[in-house]
Amino acid sequence: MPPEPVLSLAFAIVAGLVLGGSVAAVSCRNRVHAGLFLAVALVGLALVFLRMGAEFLGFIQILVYVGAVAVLIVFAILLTRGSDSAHERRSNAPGIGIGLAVLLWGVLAWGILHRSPGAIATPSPPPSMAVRDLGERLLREELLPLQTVGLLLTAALIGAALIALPEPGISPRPSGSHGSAGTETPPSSPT
Amino acid sequence: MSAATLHLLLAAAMFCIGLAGALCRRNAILVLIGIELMLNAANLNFLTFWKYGPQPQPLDGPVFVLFSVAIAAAEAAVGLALIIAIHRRYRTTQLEEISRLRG
Amino acid sequence: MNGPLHLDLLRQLLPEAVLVVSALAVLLLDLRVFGRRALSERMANSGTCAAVGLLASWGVLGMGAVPVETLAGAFRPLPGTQFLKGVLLLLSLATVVFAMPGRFTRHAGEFFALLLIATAGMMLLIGTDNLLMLFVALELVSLTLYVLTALHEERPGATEAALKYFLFGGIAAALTLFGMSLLYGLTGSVQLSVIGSRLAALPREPLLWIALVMTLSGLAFKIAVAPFHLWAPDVYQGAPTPAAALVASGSKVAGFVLLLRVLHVGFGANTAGSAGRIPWSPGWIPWIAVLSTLSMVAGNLTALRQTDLRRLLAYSAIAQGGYGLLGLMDPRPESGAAVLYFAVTYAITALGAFGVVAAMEAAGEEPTLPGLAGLGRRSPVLAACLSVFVLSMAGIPPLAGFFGKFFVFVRAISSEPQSGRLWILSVAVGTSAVALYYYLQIVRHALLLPAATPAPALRVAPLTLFALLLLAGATLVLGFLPGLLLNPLQ
Amino acid sequence: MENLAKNLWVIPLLPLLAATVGTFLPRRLHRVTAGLSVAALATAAILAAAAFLSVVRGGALYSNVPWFETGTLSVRVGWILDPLSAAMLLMITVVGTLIFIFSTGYMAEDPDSGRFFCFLSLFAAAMLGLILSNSLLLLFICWELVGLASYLLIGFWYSRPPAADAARKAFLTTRIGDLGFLVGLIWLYSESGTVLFYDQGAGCLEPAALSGIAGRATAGGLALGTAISLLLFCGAVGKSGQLPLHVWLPDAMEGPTPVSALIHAATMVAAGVFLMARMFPLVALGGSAELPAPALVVMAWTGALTALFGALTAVAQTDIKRILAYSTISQLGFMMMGLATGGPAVGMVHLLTHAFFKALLFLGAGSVIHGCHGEQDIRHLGGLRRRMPLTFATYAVGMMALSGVPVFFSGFWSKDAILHSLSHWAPSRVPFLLGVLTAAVTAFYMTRQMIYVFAGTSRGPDSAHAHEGSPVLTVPLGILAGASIALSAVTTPFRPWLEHFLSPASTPSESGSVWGILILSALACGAGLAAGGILYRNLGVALKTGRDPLERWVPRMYTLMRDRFRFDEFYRATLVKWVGAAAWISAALDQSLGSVFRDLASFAASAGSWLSRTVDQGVLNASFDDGCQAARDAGGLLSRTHDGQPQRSLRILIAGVIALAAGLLFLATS
Repeated sequence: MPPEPVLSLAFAIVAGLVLGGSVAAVSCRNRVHAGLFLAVALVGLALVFLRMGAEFLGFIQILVYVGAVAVLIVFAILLTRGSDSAHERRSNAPGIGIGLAVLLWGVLAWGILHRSPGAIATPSPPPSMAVRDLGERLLREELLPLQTVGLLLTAALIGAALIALPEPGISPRPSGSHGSAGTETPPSSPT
Repeated sequence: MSAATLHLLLAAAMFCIGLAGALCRRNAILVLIGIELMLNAANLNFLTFWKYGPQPQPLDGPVFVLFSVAIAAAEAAVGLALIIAIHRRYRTTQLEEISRLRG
Repeated sequence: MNGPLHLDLLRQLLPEAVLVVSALAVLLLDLRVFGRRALSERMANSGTCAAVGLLASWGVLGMGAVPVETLAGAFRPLPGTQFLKGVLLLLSLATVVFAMPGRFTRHAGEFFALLLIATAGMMLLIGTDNLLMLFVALELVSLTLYVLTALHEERPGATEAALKYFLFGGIAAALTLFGMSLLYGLTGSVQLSVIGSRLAALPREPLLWIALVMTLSGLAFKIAVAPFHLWAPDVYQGAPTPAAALVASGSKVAGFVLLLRVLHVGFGANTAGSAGRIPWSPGWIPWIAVLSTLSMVAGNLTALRQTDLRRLLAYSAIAQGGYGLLGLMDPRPESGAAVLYFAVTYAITALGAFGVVAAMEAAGEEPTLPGLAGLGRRSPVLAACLSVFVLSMAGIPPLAGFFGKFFVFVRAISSEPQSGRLWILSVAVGTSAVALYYYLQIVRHALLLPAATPAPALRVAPLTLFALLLLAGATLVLGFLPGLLLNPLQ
Repeated sequence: MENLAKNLWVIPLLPLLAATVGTFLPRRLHRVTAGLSVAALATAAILAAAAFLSVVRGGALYSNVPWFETGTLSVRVGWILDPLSAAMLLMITVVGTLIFIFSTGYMAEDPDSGRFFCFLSLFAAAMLGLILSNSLLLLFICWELVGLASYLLIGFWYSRPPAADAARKAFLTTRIGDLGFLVGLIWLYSESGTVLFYDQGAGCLEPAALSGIAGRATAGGLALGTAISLLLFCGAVGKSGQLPLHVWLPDAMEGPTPVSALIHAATMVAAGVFLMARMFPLVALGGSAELPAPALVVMAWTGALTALFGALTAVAQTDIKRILAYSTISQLGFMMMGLATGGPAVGMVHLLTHAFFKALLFLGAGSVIHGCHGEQDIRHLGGLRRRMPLTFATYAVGMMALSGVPVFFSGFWSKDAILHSLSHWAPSRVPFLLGVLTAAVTAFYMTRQMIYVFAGTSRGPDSAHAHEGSPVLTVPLGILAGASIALSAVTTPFRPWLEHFLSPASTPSESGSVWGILILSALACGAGLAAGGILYRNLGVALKTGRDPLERWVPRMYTLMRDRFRFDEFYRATLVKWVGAAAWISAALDQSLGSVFRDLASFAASAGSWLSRTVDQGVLNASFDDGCQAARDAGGLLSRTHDGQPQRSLRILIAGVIALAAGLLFLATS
């Protein structure tokens, strides 16, 4: 089998989609747009999965993430938009955060590039992932995690409902730094 | 540079972009978006190693991804619920305005 | 093949299953049967059900016969795991008892059900050798604890604390997951014991160190050691006190078991002896030492300033986490018992201290240092128990806390690369002198100082008092007979 | 004999039982509690006497039992009955019983005396456990319990704020020393694998373990044995009020007087000396007559300086109990010197004789205070010779024993033995000279105190109506006075039975040198007495001017001594400077740097201030509360990393991760 081209055009496109979507999602000032860009990044990731031959996971990715999580996030953004503007002020001292992230990427990249030779090679038979195998695996070896994840989803559901449902006794209170509730007066920056 | 290296670098980059978002954005929801990106980067790692790994354990990677997707969804649900509750109390989702606890 | 497997699994996981079933039962009962009654009655009823569930689970704990390995290490108890599960159950039981007189939430049934689920999660967490199962259980515990933290309706800080807990936890989870992915990729396995044996054959791979650090960071978050501790004070202060008690006790024990497993099974078991293998421990031991030092210094110094009892306990917990890490610095298997002894005895005292706080809150008192004044007259038992817990945390012999510290100190100093061991012991011992100041401050307020204004005797629920006395008794007895706890842990 | 060793635990158990039962008795039955405590300790005294006799007849014995297992090692505890512990045992139970009896009279009117006797019994139990323990771990546990009991007893009158503060100060200060002890204990355990002293050749004080430790050095080039010994000595410094950590002992006088007599004069404060005597084989490791082990040299110098410092400070105090407290510090220094230069027997003999006469003096002071309705200032006392003749007579015995009046008083002989061994100490003659000077000063300040309290006429309303107490108060005084005299029969250098009993190997000294030192020490005592007598002969006249005669003579020196050599002021000044500098640095960084760096910098600065504080406390703990304040300030800086901003916290977290990862990579690749 001929080795696949290292940097194919297809990979460049999906990688660009992922990275671009991610950067836009975390840097875009409009929150609704940020949520949508997250969806773009996740679709890009699903495409990467598809390219790797993990079709099932790619579809799961689109279904769960794009279909549920991203929608949920956009929904929450819309729900909480009432008081403060959808446009965010400049983020707080971004240099440090970005610097740290770049530093971490540097460390990671250094580690990735300095892997000992031969530690990762293309295996002779390319792995396949039949959904059937996956299912059997889940119901045999991974039975306990599966049940636990069920429990986790139940607990999360109960919990999310408990927290998110409005409580009758509590009226919204303005936070201390605001003169009046719901205005856009920015609090004097404490830093 | 092998395909595996490329994929790993991509995952690392995605992780760090998510991290930068989580560290810089003032809004709780946007921090949550950053966290979601970080979790997804890990998923990409799992698949990369499954595909190009030295000792391919049958399906360990994909199974992990499957679970992590489910968990991330649960986490997002709880997180968003918390954010909505916060919004109800404080009328804001800006992190620096949510600080009554200090000592 | 499926049938026997499932049956086997069920038999081994009977305690956890009982917990989950009783969690659902509590939910249903509260919804259908107790739903209309007064809150106090619902809390009491649901709490009783939860307590029964915990007891039942404890009762069936030994019935799993000899634990056999199944499911790719998803369920592989270490020696002592059964015992630790029992400890976790009892800690949760005390938490339930402390929660019953409280009025912090209308969701009585849900609160106790989640508490039971969290306990089940912790039990699964300490029993597994499989990274996947470990991650799932970790998230199960974390998510339930976030929700429990938010369940205080009168305290405005509760949701805020939960959000911070969540954000920290989320990032920590992402770090852990990423680290695990690298770990899986480089060793080709998701089982810690297999990883451990494969690591021995691997060259020193830089990426592996990164994987180790990232995985450990997530776990360090769980036991709140510096610099991963910054969520803890807010959560301890904002959460409903029983939830904080669970975070401080059960979750901490589980966290230590986890660290022990990852470090000593994954990265350490193959260090001693066996020539030709690559020792991994010299790489992580210095960093455990750094984390430990940071926690001891930061926790103890910041605690000096606190007047809110819950916040003070949080910083003290951070410092204690640092002491616990000392024991991990010795990669030999003996150190496991030392660390676990420390963790369990600390959990008992922390739980007890939170029990006192809960009792004060239930009586309408603010748990602050000045608010403690006069406690000795108003409720001598409460004051005496608090003093026992606090003195044990301070490491005054012969209370259990002294032996906890003693054991981990011995481990810290007696592991192999001897150079530089003494300085960390000196830091540990020095900071524990600083700590004594604020611990004595609590004792002084509780036992010696009179109340600012004459106040009536505190009314404390008898069951709470009983549980507190039991915990204080355990602190004393384990001090005189450390073997009671050490032997099952070895 | 075997049975005796196995059942030694009964002796500490008796007072412990009394304490336990007393806890559960209602408050109004406090007399029952008192009676129980006295009975328990008296019984223990009888058992102790039996044990002592059996040791006199036979040799040492011990028995060990397993306690718990940790790893492959099983930790065992045991009891030991050797001359050292037998003598201490007898002393503590006898002195203790007398003080308990005295207390029943002294505390009769206090409604809380039930609680008092519980604490006292708890103390006695812990102290006896400490003495009898054959395991350093058990000894440490009892050591801490003794400290806890002392804390509770000093703070007994907690309605008085100074008492509560003094209790905390005592506990915390001694704990600082104990931390060194703990490190030493753990180190010794990790090196020798055992905490037992004697265990059929496997104990840590037996030749096998000692030779294992002997040849090894620590990182700094210090011998291992020396390092461990010095750490253990830290504990002794804290407990026995040696110079850096002495500050708590005078303040401890806020407790009831019998407590001062029992704990802060006779027993607990001597525990440090006892510990060093017990560990002597380890401490003396690697030394010879010409070149003593470094740890012994440190001990000798510490003791010498402490002895002189205590005596000089005692000269200018006006509180009757504080004079005795500083005198105790001084005498403990003497014991430490004797132990370091002449071996355990020399130090221990002085410890035993001192216990009797210092308990006598404290009880005498208690009797005075009781008789004068709580008056403790010697300037307001006076003329008590006629009003309290029994107290006067016994107090005079104690005073002469302490001053070292020749021939009849045990203090003379035991102090003489110390001076004797000091005169033969190879490294330096200075401690010997300091010792002689201290002996003279001791005689001087005791004369001063006697004249103030008992001579002349009454100078205050309370002392004018003083009266002798009940026999419960005076009989113990008489017995202790008798013992102070009688002990001289077994401590003279001509018939040093006690010294031989404690250390059979010690060689008899040559009679020629004995006479020289005897005469010298008698002269020193005489000089002190004479100087005191002359200076204070017209005390009544002198006091009309409101100043002490000595103050008029050497005013600046007197002020210095009265202010305890300004330790507190000096260190408060330096401490404040350090902390101020740290705070200034962190404030400057605050303004000039960005958020994460600011957090890290303030963290570093507070760590620095913490370090400076620790160093200060370790070097000289003169102003303890200031130290705590400094630590609190540092904590305040630290808690600023906690301003409720989750993202700043998150950044710290990530910075931590990166630092860890980068550090590991650096380690892995280099």
